[in-house]
Amino acid sequence: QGESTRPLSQSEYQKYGRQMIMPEIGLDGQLKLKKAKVLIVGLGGLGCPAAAYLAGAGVGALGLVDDDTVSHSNLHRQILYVEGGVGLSKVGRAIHMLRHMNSSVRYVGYDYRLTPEKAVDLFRDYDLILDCTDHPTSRYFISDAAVLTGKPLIHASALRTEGLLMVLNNPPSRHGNNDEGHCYRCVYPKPSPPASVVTCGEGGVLGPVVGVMGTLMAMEAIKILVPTTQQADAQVTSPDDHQPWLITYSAYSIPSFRAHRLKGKRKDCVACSGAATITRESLEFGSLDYVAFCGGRVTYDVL
Amino acid sequence: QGESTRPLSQSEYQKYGRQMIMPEIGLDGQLKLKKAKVLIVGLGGLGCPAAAYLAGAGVGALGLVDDDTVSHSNLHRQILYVEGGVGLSKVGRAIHMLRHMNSSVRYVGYDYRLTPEKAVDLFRDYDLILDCTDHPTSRYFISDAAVLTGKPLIHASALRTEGLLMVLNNPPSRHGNNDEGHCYRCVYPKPSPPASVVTCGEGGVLGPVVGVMGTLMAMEAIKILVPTTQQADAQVTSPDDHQPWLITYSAYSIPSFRAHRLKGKRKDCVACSGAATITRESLEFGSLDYVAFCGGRVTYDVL
Amino acid sequence: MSTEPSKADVPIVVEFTGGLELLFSNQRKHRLSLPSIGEKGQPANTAFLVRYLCENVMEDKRKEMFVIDGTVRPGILVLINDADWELEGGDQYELKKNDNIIFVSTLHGG
Amino acid sequence: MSTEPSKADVPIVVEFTGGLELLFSNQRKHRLSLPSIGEKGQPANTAFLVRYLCENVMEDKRKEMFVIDGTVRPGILVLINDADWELEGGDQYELKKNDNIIFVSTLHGG
Ligand SMILES: [Zn+2]
Ligand SMILES: [Zn+2]
Repeated sequence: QGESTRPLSQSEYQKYGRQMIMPEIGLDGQLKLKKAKVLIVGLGGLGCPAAAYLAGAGVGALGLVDDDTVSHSNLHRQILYVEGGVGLSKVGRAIHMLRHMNSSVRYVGYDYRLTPEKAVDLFRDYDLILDCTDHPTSRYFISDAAVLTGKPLIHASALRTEGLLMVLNNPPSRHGNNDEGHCYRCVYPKPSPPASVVTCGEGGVLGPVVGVMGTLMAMEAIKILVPTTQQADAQVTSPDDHQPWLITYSAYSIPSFRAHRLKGKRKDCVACSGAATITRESLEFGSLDYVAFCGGRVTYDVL
Repeated sequence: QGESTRPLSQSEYQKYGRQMIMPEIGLDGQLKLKKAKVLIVGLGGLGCPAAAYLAGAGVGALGLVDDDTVSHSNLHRQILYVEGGVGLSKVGRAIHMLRHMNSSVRYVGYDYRLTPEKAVDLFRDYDLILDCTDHPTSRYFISDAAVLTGKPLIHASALRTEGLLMVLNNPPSRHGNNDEGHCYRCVYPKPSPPASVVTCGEGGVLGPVVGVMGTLMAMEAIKILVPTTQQADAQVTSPDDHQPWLITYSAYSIPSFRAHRLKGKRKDCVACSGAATITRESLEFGSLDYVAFCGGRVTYDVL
Repeated sequence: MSTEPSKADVPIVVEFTGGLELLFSNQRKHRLSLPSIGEKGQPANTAFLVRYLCENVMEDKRKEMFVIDGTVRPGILVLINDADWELEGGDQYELKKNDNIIFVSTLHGG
Repeated sequence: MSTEPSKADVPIVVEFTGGLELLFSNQRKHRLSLPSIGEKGQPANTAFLVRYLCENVMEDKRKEMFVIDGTVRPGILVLINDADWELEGGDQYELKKNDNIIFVSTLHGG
């Protein structure tokens, strides 16, 4: 009974008070956050602020996937790392910092490169996936694994002065109805030609640009983990508002942010429609060759 | 001569490489950043990410003003602080963290509450001011002091699920011409009635909401410190684009970000027009009573 | 309130942000059909809209949180189709079909 | 290129983001007067616009960075007045005066 009357510790009440007094969160929402398990794939310029704000918000568990080590050129935008961490594992350094920021969260590190073979089993343990990676190959198989495991996916990317953000597979489903979330393949059925793919390492990126996108990912995560139907109903007054959106940011343009209406689910999507052909087996046993699909660039780097 | 051929150290080239390869920055822009002195007033939910990304970008000097200490209820959104810092000075803890993130920046702490008397002398030492405070009183005198010292001012605020951002006094001037930057008083000639003023402590705020606004402040700062005329010219193709803007963010609305055109400079502005009556003396010798002007709420807190 | 459009009504969208929505049934976006002629026979301008909102839409009793001295209180920006209303004629701007009017209360948090 | 409007031209705004601007003189926003009749006498639709951009506006030689198999390459979203062109009829959408067409190349950085 002590448990049910004091669902949060006194220190949690102190830590989360400023968000719990909001009608959008409240005690009920805070308990939803505490129960939630969020997986962040990629601990670069997107993953660092996303992890910092989700840890601050008090999610129950934060999974962190990356096989990279911290380098000097990361520091201008990857705000969980310090100069003393250069050369060390990003997962290790991120958890070290996050634990100091909020010790109430359970952090689980995966110090390896995520592959299609590993993705399905890993995603099963989480409620929500954040794709903070840096290459078309990972973008596709993360989306496919999120669809196969029925997990909403927050997708963002950034390069130079620009960023993109989409919420995918929300609500998750593969029946092909119109009110179901679409997937990454619904937006991009075919990958970009390899010659057009530029990474942050090649093209550069401004720290606040990728920082804004990563921080917005944390906000979208909170919105998914704590649905505010009342709030949402009050604001959604036109059918357009149910349409899926793509948010773009362009730091040197006016207006800098734009919301674009997307088509949503494709009836013939190979991943998320009623006619889907992608299966767990095709991911795990390599019959889907993502590298070849994306044009044969073997390496990918997490920014 | 060694100096002129190697204007940056090897470690600086490593740290800033990902932004220096961008045409918007380049070596020339990086040197402008290195020469720049930026003052952040308020080390709360806005000031923390703004400071992190400006330190990462390699500004020469970062001044940090706050008289507060870290509390548990700050941690969910004030990402420079860790649990071990609770009870200690925000300025001290912020500099501790920032120095680990980028030791090449010179950090100057001002562990006091900024007052109208102190603002003019302090602002003189800096090139750009970020208003990250939390009360109408400070909003007004920071704007007045920025006008009096001729410094551009980046103004942002956040509460609950929403945020605002404006660039003020850019370019700085008091002649009342239309191409000069307007000030906070041009937007809000009269303060809000005290009963309508809600602080984050009272109304709450979501971490990513204030985080997004603080990160955008860093982006606007970089744009001011490294003007990219070529880039800007290519993008600005209508007279509307020269109009001053207010950016609003509303986390639960669609579209979440909006840009609104503002009127700009008021011909009769008491602070920044040709008819201005506010002087350095009126700030420093108390003939302008900001507390009374804003309705007599004496305290202000920095979020 | 009744929002049934009559032939002479002007359909507009009114939005409240920055906490002002709390005064209007905690609803941000309102689709209204504003009478095209004000109380005194004048065309439906923004001054009339502000009075109309106070009398017909606002449920909160604290009118002074929205209107002081007959116009929107200090600290509220009025945006007509994303432009400061002072660029558009202020409270004399005559509302047109499908206009979007946003009332933004400034925020002080940080 | 000449952008002098003739009586029959359709004035539109075309924007390029996500790096596509590098193919178009590093200029994001282009105000164009599109001939209202295409090469084959068809109305000026988005398919014609894409060809027109390739032939008259694009300076970069690498056409395949923008067009493959006669339409915009994979990885580029086309937005007509902020909506996915597939909601508006795809490349058969007939352009109207003051339409805003954005070509967004996806980004992969993170
Ligand atoms: Zn799909
Ligand atoms: Zn002024």
